[in-house]
Amino acid sequence: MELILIFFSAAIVNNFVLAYFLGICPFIGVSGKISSAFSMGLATTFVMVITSIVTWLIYHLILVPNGLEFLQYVSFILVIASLVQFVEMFIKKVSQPLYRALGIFLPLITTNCAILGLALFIVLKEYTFIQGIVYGVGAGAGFTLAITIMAGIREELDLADVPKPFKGAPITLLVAGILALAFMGFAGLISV
Amino acid sequence: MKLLVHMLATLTIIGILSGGLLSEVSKWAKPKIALHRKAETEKAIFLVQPDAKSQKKIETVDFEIYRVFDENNDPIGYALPYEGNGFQGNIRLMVGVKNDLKEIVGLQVLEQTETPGLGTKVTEEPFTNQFVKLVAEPNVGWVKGAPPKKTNEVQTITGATISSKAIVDIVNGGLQKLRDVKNSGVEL
Amino acid sequence: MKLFKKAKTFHGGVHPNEYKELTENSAFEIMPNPAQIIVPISQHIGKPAKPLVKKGEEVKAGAVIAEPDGFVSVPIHTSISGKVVKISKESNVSGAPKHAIIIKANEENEVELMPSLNPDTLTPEEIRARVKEAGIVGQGGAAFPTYIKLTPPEDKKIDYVILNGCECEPYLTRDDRFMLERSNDIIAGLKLAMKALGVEKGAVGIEDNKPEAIDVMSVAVQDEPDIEVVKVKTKYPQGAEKMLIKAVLNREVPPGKLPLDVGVVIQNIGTAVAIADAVIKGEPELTAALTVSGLGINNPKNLIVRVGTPLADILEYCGGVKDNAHKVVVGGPMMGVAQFDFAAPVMKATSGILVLTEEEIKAHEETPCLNCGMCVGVCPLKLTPTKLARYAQLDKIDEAEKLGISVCIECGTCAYTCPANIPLVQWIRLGKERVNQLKNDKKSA
Amino acid sequence: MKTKLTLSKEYIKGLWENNPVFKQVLGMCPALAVTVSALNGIAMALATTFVLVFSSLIISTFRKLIPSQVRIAAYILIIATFVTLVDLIMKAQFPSLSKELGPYIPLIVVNCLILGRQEAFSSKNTVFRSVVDALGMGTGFLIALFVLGGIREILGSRTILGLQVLPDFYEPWLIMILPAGAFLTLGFLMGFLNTYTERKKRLEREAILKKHIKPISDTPINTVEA
Amino acid sequence: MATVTANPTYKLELTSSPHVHSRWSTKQAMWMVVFALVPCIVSAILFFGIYQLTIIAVSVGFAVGTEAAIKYVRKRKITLNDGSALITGLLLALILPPNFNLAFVALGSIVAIALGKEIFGGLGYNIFNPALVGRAFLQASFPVQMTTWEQPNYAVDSVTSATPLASFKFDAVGTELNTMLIGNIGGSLGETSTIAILLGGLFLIAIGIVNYRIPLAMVIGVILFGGVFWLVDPAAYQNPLFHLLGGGFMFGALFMATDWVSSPLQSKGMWIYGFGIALVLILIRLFGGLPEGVMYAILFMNAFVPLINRYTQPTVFGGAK
Amino acid sequence: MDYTLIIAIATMGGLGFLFAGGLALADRKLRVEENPLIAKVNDALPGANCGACGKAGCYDFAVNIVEGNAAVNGCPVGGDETAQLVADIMGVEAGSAIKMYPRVLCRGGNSEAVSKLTEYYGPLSCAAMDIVSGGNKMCFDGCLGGGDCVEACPFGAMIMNENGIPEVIEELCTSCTMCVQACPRDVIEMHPEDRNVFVFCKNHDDPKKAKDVCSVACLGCGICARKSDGGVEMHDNLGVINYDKLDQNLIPFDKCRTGAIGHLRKAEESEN
Repeated sequence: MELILIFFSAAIVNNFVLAYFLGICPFIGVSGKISSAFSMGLATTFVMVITSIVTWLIYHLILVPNGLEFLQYVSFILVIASLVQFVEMFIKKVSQPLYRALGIFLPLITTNCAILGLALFIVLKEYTFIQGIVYGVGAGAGFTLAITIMAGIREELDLADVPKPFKGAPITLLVAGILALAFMGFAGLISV
Repeated sequence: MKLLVHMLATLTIIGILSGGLLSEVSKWAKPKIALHRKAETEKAIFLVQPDAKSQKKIETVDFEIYRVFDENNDPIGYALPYEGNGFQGNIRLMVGVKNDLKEIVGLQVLEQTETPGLGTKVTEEPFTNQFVKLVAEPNVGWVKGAPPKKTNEVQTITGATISSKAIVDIVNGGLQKLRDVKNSGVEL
Repeated sequence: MKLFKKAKTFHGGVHPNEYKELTENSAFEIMPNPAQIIVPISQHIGKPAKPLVKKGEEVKAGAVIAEPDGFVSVPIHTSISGKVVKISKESNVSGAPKHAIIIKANEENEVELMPSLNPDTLTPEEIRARVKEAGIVGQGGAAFPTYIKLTPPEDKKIDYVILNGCECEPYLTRDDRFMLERSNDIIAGLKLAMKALGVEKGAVGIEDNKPEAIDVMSVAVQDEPDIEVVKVKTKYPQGAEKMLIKAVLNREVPPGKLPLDVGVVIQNIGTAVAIADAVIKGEPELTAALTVSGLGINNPKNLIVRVGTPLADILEYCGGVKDNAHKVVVGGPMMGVAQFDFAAPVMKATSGILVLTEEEIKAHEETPCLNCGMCVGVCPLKLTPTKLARYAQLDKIDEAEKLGISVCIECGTCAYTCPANIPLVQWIRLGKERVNQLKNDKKSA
Repeated sequence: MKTKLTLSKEYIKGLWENNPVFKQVLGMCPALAVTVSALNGIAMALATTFVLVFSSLIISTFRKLIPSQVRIAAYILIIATFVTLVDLIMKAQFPSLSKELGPYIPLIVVNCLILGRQEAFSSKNTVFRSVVDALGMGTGFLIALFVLGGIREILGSRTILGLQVLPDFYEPWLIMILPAGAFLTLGFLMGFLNTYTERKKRLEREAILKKHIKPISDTPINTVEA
Repeated sequence: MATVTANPTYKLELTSSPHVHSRWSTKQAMWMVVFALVPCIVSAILFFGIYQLTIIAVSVGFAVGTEAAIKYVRKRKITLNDGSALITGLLLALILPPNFNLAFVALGSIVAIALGKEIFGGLGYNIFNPALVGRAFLQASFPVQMTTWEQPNYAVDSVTSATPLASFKFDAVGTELNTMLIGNIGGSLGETSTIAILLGGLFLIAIGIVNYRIPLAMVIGVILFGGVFWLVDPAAYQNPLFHLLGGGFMFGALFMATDWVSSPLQSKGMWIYGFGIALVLILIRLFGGLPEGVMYAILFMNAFVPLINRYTQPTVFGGAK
Repeated sequence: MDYTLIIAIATMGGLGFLFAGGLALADRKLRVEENPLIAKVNDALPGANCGACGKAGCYDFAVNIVEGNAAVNGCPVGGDETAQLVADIMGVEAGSAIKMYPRVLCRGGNSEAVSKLTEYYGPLSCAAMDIVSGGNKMCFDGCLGGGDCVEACPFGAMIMNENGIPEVIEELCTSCTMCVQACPRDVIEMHPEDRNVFVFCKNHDDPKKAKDVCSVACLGCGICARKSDGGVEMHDNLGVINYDKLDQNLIPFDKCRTGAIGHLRKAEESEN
């Protein structure tokens, strides 16, 4: 039950994008098309899960025992950057279609603050290993949800007479603002 | 091969330098940070126990609690940091009670993630001052929309009922825990 | 008698005001020959015919003046006797100007006929040859050469010929009159078509707003066990091929496919009459039967006119246009073409001339699409017209194609219903054109 | 082929023309998250600028020594080191501010603005130019965050930098200090700034048009011109 | 060029087919909606006093004014006569608390039109229901004022009272269902009287402007999802009927969720959309921090409409099933 | 040297070593051959992988540029510098040529072209008008004046003049040919900038008819063709210039009754 709550909390109530402002860059950049937005969401979820596993291990097995908590950021980001690059190369080699669908989004994820944010939140919230993974899946699902909704809306807006200066990033931000308003309805739904 | 060595060397050296630098800086910063933390806690303790002149952490229990003393070094009560669920996330507060655990002396909210401008009103004086000299037995109650009639009640904040109730719940929970510990005979 | 079943139909559609009462009781009237005819050399889908006559040449009514050029093409006959004035590009009821042969009438009234044939002894090849020779094209609007429809590819198994007696377009009563006046010829034409195709089964689909026609046709098929009269629901566009097949046989023609692909050939009532005339009387397609109607014309009529007669002559013959006329349309009000030049001649497949007033058009101001979904609800092909139109407007052809823009039959139900009065059909037509253009570009690249 | 800008221009371009937030849409996360008040915005921008300048300094100094295959990892490692440094210093010296900016300090690491400048500029330019560029970008970031924070603070708590500027009868719009308000403010701000640039572009075009177009009726149909 | 001798004196039209049209126009439909809102306006005045007309007037005035101003600035045709801005203003006013601060009403109205509608390109392009965007903005900005409810006016003067939903949620006090049906309760202007809402809403359904599917799906959904919890624990969770009559449900179901622009195109999509709103609503009402959630539920599902439309796209005629 | 320092150095050094080794190995084992141009473009890009271009990171953007699916100036981060660099890289492939400009080969504006008896109602886009019997003008080959080309021009280099005929502002034109593609009547053609004699008409009607539809139509009299020694050929009642054989001095411009054949009126020259 607790795991389910963690999942929904991360996915909806405390949505990374709409409540924590994490991962805004890809949220604005890659939300033009539903297909690529969804792939981006999947790739992010994938990296989030891996990250939550690896950084948890590093933090609890290497940093904490040695009193090296201050190396958190440095070690986490190194791990994330290298892992992502490695996974990208691997996918590219193994399956071109998969690379086209998913892999090309991976470099973009290195600098997705949602990933590092996730790793830090897991530390901050003192999640166990399993909880951390569930949190990662939830955050990824939330990111996918937000970016896919946004892509759907933006595809619709392609057909609309949006004032020219507001096309692109501004309208995306405004829609995100309204979405954030709508998500406020979930406030207090789960407090984890 | 040369490239490989180059790559290895670059990252390794950067890593070593980074590790070294940070470790040194951290060595300098750590005591300061600890000091700040301590000062903060102390400040909060004296805020919830305005008559106190000194405090001491109680080491006999497995949770954080402070014994506070007046100018004569007589114990006058406790300062208890306690946390629980608010409207959106954790609320951590410090509550000061008298020795008999029957009257609250003061309350400070230490950490919260309530709705800015609304739920955050629970951290402000109009609300927290209600807890000064509040009877805590059998527990703290609340009323909505009107000034409280009983001595153990506080009025919730309009529009932030849930946050207000959360504070009351956390206070009750903390006091209950204290009472339980005391009743079980542990010396506080 | 398998006639009084519940009327069959399809999904979607609309029911516009019919206005059939204007002409449904007026029998065909033969209009006198005009002083001059303009005969376009392309009255059908496919390659234009090749003119055989020169300026100044005398021709006799019924003579071939242009021969087919290529497989999908038919010969063109002159419908009156006279002298060729010139061959040039002339306005045309289809909108775009086409090359036409202009013939000035002389006194002679005799028509040159082909030898009459006995329908019972003909082989399928002979029927097809005669249909081609007579220059018959489909009367349903698209004007597809009929002999090609009667020549299905070897690998397609055809088991049904359906005569389309729906005439679902408002105003038009031409087919209705044909069924009332020439039911036996229609059945004869149907039987010829079935023979040409080697098909056993035939059907005539008639909307239930023409009870008299249903009665008359049922009598005509009394002795034909293999032909049934099917009553279908009165709803536009019941007469569209795909919709009629769905209603009569419950078969769905897949997107991009033809009725052939589900084993059906559809012929219009008028085409059946033309086949019968060509075979039995030896008469090439020289006349067009049409309904002249609308609240803007003085005397609405059902007429038989010579192919090539200018619109102006016909309107004149029907008592002229009223002062409140707002629009002149050739064809039905849902799919017809608005006219701008009344010198334009009537063609073989012309089914009606409508003079509409504002009262009938009910045009209103165009407003933005509100996503009300009405067009989606009525589209007989289950498309999303509003999206297609918007994609076409913004030149997002790929998306439009993905949503199936090419399937659209331009029936006009969406634009008819649209409360925002968006010219959906116009945009979709544009989109379809762009799709084809891009396809051709790709092919040539 | 590539004209070198003067140093002052190198600095100024980051302020407006290539403003990281408004024009390049970079560093959005901190721009949105911490701008509840103008002060927070300034603090965040200063911290970011610090990291940006120092990592630019280091990276442009050693740019020739870092092999391209590991450059991202190397850069990000250097950046992360400086961020940790900032974090530790802030925690030690400015504890209240550090509490306020909370988890967003570490996220400077993944602020695409910083990595972006390293890749786009520092790895290809001399030390001095890189530092100037970094300073420019940092200032631009500062401007953006200050404006954003200022607007949100004024409307959301009727104060600016803690000073009350709107009268008491003005009821603060709480939405401005909520996430939704951040998105809306930045969205409108970017939109209006774009309107301004669009207008400038349009005027430029109109000036060109004016130069060229004369009513066509003035020209006779077939004058022969050579 | 040959001419018809009986050629009319003025120019004939040349347009694309089809050449005839059905009777409905956007304008007519819009005015029908306005007409259908009359019972709600009447009930608002009956229960909360004639002063509420000023709220409606301010809301409508600013909505119309904002729309005109933006259209003017954007050099677009000013299309006020389609009545859409009027409707947005009316709807917004009807979902505000009685005696609401007029300055806030004006702000909400401006936001509803500017942010809710015009920024997307105006009528027809908005993703979210403009009136709800306006209200959500007000709710987020002035939460206290937005949840201060006056008692219906023939009770004691200007005494605040909670809405039935809030009383139940925070004080575990129930309200008589028949009172809720008539509307003599605390709540937003036009939301309290279920009878008045039904009168207008059913009229719109009857003349075919509102599609019955969305409201029906919402009602079924609430009965279903709400009913499950009610059966599990009738003390903690209210009777589903209470949810139907309480808060803005009926008004939302008939006037807000059915807004043409921001609801799905396909029938199947409408069902999904309706059920989605019901599910989110029940979640918020039963487990969330807020007593009421119709607005959030509708806004939330508005965001899904493009995706719903996409995935309920029917196979074209004859296509593989 | 204390314990923490050593461990810290060891940890970070170790992690750095580990991942550098891993990446180096991966680079060697997992390398995939690809178009070298992509790598070149990729190198020129900022590499921030911020996604501001709408593509999935810099590499994807590079692929898209090389494949022609993205504009060289599509990277907002790199700005003009990057755009220039990328354009140079891509330009090597594209090669250089004489500047081409679109020319509007119809002068039948509102005051020259004859209108229909009917009035067109509907969208005022040329493409949409074209499919409804060609909108309001009688001529079926000329400019419709709906401004599709003006709309299509991404650089604002086309404007509709008072007479309803589009004009090209050469200063703003980048020869992208969007206007040519937008014109449903194929009235706009790309020509090298040094050509200045054109037949400003596309009408194939016979002389009598052509005169009826437009006062500046090519009547198809053929006088220019007869005098030009092959410089002008008649195709279906319309003069078509063969630029390879064209000798301007032979063209009897003053003999053309409608002025259909003539010199280009460049906008800026009209000022004198």
